[in-house]
Amino acid sequence: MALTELFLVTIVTERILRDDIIDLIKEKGAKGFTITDVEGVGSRGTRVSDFEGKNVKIEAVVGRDVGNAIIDSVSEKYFENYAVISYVTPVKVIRGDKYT
Amino acid sequence: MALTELFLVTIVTERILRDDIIDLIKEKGAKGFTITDVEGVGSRGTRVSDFEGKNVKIEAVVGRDVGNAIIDSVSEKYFENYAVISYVTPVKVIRGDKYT
Amino acid sequence: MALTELFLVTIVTERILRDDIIDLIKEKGAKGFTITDVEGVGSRGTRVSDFEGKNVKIEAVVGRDVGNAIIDSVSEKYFENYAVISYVTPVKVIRGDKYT
Amino acid sequence: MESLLTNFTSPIVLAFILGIISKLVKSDLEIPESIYKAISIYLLLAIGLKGGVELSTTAFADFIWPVVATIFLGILTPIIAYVVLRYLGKLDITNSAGIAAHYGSVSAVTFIAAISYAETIGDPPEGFMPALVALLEVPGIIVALMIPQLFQSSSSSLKGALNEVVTGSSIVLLLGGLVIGYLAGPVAFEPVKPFFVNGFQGALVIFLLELGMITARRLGDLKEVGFFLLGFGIAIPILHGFIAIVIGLWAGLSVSGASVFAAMVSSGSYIAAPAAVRIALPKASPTLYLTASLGITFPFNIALGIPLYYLIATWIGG
Amino acid sequence: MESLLTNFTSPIVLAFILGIISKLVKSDLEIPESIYKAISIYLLLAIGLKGGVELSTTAFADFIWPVVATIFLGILTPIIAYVVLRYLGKLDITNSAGIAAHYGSVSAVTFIAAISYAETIGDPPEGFMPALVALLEVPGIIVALMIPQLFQSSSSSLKGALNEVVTGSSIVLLLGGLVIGYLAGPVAFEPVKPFFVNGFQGALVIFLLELGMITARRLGDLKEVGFFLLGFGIAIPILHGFIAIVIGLWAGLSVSGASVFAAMVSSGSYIAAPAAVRIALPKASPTLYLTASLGITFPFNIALGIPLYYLIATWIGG
Amino acid sequence: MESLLTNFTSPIVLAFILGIISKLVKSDLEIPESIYKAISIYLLLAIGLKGGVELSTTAFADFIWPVVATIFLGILTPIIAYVVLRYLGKLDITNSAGIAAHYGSVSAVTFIAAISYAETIGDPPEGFMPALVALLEVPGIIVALMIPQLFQSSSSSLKGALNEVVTGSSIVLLLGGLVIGYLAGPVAFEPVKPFFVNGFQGALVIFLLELGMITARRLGDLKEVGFFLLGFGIAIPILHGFIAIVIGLWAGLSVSGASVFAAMVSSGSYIAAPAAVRIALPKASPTLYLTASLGITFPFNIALGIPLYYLIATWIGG
Ligand SMILES: Nc1ncnc2c1ncn2[C@@H]1O[C@H](COP(=O)(O)O)[C@@H](O)[C@H]1O
Ligand SMILES: Nc1ncnc2c1ncn2[C@@H]1O[C@H](COP(=O)(O)O)[C@@H](O)[C@H]1O
Ligand SMILES: Nc1ncnc2c1ncn2[C@@H]1O[C@H](COP(=O)(O)O)[C@@H](O)[C@H]1O
Ligand code: NA
Ligand code: NA
Ligand code: NA
Repeated sequence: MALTELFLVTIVTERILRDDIIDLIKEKGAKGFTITDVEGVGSRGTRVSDFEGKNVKIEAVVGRDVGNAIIDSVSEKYFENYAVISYVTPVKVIRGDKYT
Repeated sequence: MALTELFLVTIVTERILRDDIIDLIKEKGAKGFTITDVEGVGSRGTRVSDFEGKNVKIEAVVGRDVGNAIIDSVSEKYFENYAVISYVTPVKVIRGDKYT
Repeated sequence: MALTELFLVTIVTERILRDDIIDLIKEKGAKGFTITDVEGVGSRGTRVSDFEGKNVKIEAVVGRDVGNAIIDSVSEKYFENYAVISYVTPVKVIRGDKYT
Repeated sequence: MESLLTNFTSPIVLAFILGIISKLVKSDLEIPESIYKAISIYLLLAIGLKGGVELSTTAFADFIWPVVATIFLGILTPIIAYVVLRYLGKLDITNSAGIAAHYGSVSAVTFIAAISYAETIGDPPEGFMPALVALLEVPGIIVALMIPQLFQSSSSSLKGALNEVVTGSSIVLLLGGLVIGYLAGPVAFEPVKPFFVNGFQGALVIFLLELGMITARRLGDLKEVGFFLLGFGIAIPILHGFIAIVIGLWAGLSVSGASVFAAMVSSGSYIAAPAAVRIALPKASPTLYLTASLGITFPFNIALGIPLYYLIATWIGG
Repeated sequence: MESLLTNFTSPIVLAFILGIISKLVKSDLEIPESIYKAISIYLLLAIGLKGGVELSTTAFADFIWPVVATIFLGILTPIIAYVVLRYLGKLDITNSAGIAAHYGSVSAVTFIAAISYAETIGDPPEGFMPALVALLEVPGIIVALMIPQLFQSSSSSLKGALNEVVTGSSIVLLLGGLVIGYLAGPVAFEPVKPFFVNGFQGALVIFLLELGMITARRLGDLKEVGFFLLGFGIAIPILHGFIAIVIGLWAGLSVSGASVFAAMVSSGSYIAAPAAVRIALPKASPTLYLTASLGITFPFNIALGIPLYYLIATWIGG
Repeated sequence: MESLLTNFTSPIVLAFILGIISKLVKSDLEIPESIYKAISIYLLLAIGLKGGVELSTTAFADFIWPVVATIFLGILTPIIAYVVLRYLGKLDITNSAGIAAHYGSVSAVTFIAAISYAETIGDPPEGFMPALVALLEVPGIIVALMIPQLFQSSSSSLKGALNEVVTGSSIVLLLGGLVIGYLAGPVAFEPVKPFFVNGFQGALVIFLLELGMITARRLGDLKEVGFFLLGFGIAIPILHGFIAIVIGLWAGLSVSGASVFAAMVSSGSYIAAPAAVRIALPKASPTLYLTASLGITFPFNIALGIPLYYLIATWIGG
């Protein structure tokens, strides 16, 4: 089965940013994404969600350029004022062409 | 602590396939797996779960051959008719021998 | 946007160890972590959580040394008697300096 | 007519509408999934229990004919639906069968809403109706899923699908509740009554609020499915409902019983059937069958169908 | 004085204290998030419904002035809060506005606690009070968020934030409940009454248990925020409460109504406002505004404020 | 005998059986975890509150001896269990102590089921029983966990484990409820009564449905654990129950009180103890202690033990 080299962009951030981030990654060209409810601790303590420390993890399998576009605008838009971490992993995807 | 080079196979798909996929990866030789309830958006909109877009993420740390066997049969069995994405990442595992 | 090469340490274990593992990775120098409620199957069946197979996944983006320290003490402390898997993936992180 | 209005001042119907509106205005309101599941467990178990307690004081003879009628309609309705879809709607075999399976089965909530409508207007139906719901859920799905097999030796995993349905939570809760209620009887049921009876109508309000939101998501697909399915989703329940009333009255049901019977027979399943069809007929489009049963027929029955069936039943049988 | 004690033997207040204690002793007790959300949906819908049923039997003239008073205070209180924070507290514009938005809006739970206090001491307020809560939630937030715009052409996404508030679940549930209750009226409300009325006080106990735990987490931040904010969190509700009583009585509210009115006006929002402020004023510190409204003012109102406002109202208006 | 049948027509017992069956037929029925947690919070808080309200009207002298009896049995029962396991069962020290800890503590649900059994047959026990449950939960665990320390200087993290137990949610809810109920008293309890009293039995039905499913998973392990443990899981509760009845009656409990007392003393903890043992004795096999307490003793007590203890108590004390 042919595997394509792509990138898994992971963003963990406050729940309140959930929809904004989704719009952002769609706009940058992600064909899809997976969202997980998570909890977390980092440099910023307080959350405004009813429950502190509640975050969302947003994962998107994308091509190199889309990936760079996403992390650039995420860091530019949200790093200063919001709780967010973002990292990239290379992945081998089945039918990868579907996601680029 | 000795680390073994193995592969993390990740499958995100509709909840209704949860048990079938579990049986499949066991049968292909995975020694264990971890399941997470997630939501997602991709090329296929509608789900039959009471709530749309509800998916499961199934992760299994496996050896190369088992990994290939899993993704081959997943893509062969489910890609055509179901919402599913599958990708592989190399991981370094403690006591990796346990999982092959 | 500058990306730093770091490591994503993932630990999946019984819920009852949740707080102990958190203390452990903090003590070893992790600046933050993300926790996900998961289910899983592996070599050990029974759990003492009201619900069997309920686990937590703890992920921490860390530098090489911290990562090694974590997996060493996790395997040393918990592998013998508890249900736990732990693996490491290299990741590229935005503003990575923040996490080391 | 007046009874139609009664239905529109019912908190249950109004909550359903509120749910639709809240999605249309993109409110962040959402009922947690676990709560939605819990309420449906509660509702199914409650009607099971109440039905069982009633059964424990009912003569077998009283409901043997309704049982026969139920099984008969469980076989007839999916065939009607299939024929209409395939030959009037020109849908392919798979999609016709997939949709037919939904209309052969039953929507428990539609049934519950019909019961509480009947009770609100002060004319409660026979106590054994829940037993009929449990009975109606499965056969229609089996019949519909077997149709494609006649035409093509499809490798559809029919067994897996049925298995899914027969051990499905709604069957377990309904039948389980019926048996528990039957064995417990009125006396032993007394202490749990406040929980399962008094809270029932209110829990239904929350449940329909959620169903309104789910339905709203389906409405977006309405344009995709085209006019035929829209008409189908309204005409078929009326047709099935009418047949159910005639047969139900003939089987000895009261006017109220016949109208509740019509509501359940006319309804389209949106839990058991979708799961079974997704497995047995993976090529059938969920957008089609879910939009029909959940996006069209369900709201139609809740808002108009239920009082309509009552009017017809009174008119024929009253 | 005696009424103060009444409040301290109230299971609601005691449950709140239990919640705080359970966190202090690091108990693993936790209310699942979905349950917490479900209860708040239940509570908001319930007071909405009850309010709506009442409205359906109330003359317009009776609550036109209370409505005016509510809007007026929705505009006045955030300005008072802002001025105090900015010029007495020397906080920067952003943080002053961020905190002010919370005190301009309303805490639904404080309102609910005030209602049930009034009912417990056998002096229930006017039935239309819930309508006023829905009315009070939004304006204060808008006013406060607009203040920074006067001073700096901030690129704050005000629209997004408002949108967030207006379609927020609390508004949808309160208004939705009001409309449903109004349309249903006393008769159609009867069947759902046991669920929404009998269970209410008990559900509130569980809810305050959870709020106690949430508050306990905030207490840790108390030392960070300093004495000024501590004083502010107690003085402002008393001031706003006093103004609300005077204006409320003038607007024709009963003593009980005026004291409940005071509780809501004096309360600080901890759901709608935080979400809006986080979006519109990202630079404002959540630690400051959440600690003030949730860590100081909320417990103050629950434990002391509510009976206090009732005393003052009786003293002025009785 | 007749009372045994009563128990088998109880919806609570029947729901437990339904839960087991639904797992055996591999139904997809499942109670969401958050709901399961919420119900156990509700049940514990409810019995705490009711117990507290009762205490507020009970003379200290009436329950001082029952308290003494409880502590005494909390120390005695784990030692009995340990000796039997170690010397009859030839289990190693760690597993013997691990299992003993479970039988030294108490299963709140068994207690609740016993209470509702007594109430159903119209002979409610003393109101202060819940206080005894809170008292019984901890000592047995401490005693059992200390045993291995006598034999081996094990590096078991005893402190961490105890901490876990003492601040465990069941203790916090039971004690918290008791204190709240005590401070509130009958009058202030009135408004929350419908929620905590009327809904109680019904919520218990759902809870036991879930416990049936959990138990069913344990049944698979039965063959693994062997006949000794099977016998142990039935004989020990009977023995402990008998002792509890004798001592309970001697301590001045009514027949009904003594039988409920027996149910709690004989029961095996399946929440507090497992957590503590997992931490303090990681080498002890969860399969052994969970199968014994949850897979054998719990169903035995629910189905047979509770009515049996009542029979014995009537026979000795009646
Ligand atoms: N080193 C880390 N490893 C894993 N997740 C992290 C790490 N640091 C932060 N996070 C996640 O990112 C969220 C925001 O981080 P921060 O912006 O540092 O508060 C935290 O709540 C965690 O969920
Ligand atoms: N590019 C992507 N990145 C991450 N997850 C994806 C992506 N595409 C699809 N998914 C996940 O896979 C599921 C099925 O995808 P699809 O088959 O394209 O509908 C979606 O619901 C998502 O949860
Ligand atoms: N091969 C595997 N792949 C992914 N997750 C695993 C694997 N093996 C074990 N796990 C996870 O780690 C937990 C403990 O594993 P074990 O210690 O083998 O019982 C399991 O419950 C799973 O959640
Ligand atoms: Na039907
Ligand atoms: Na306010
Ligand atoms: Na015991």
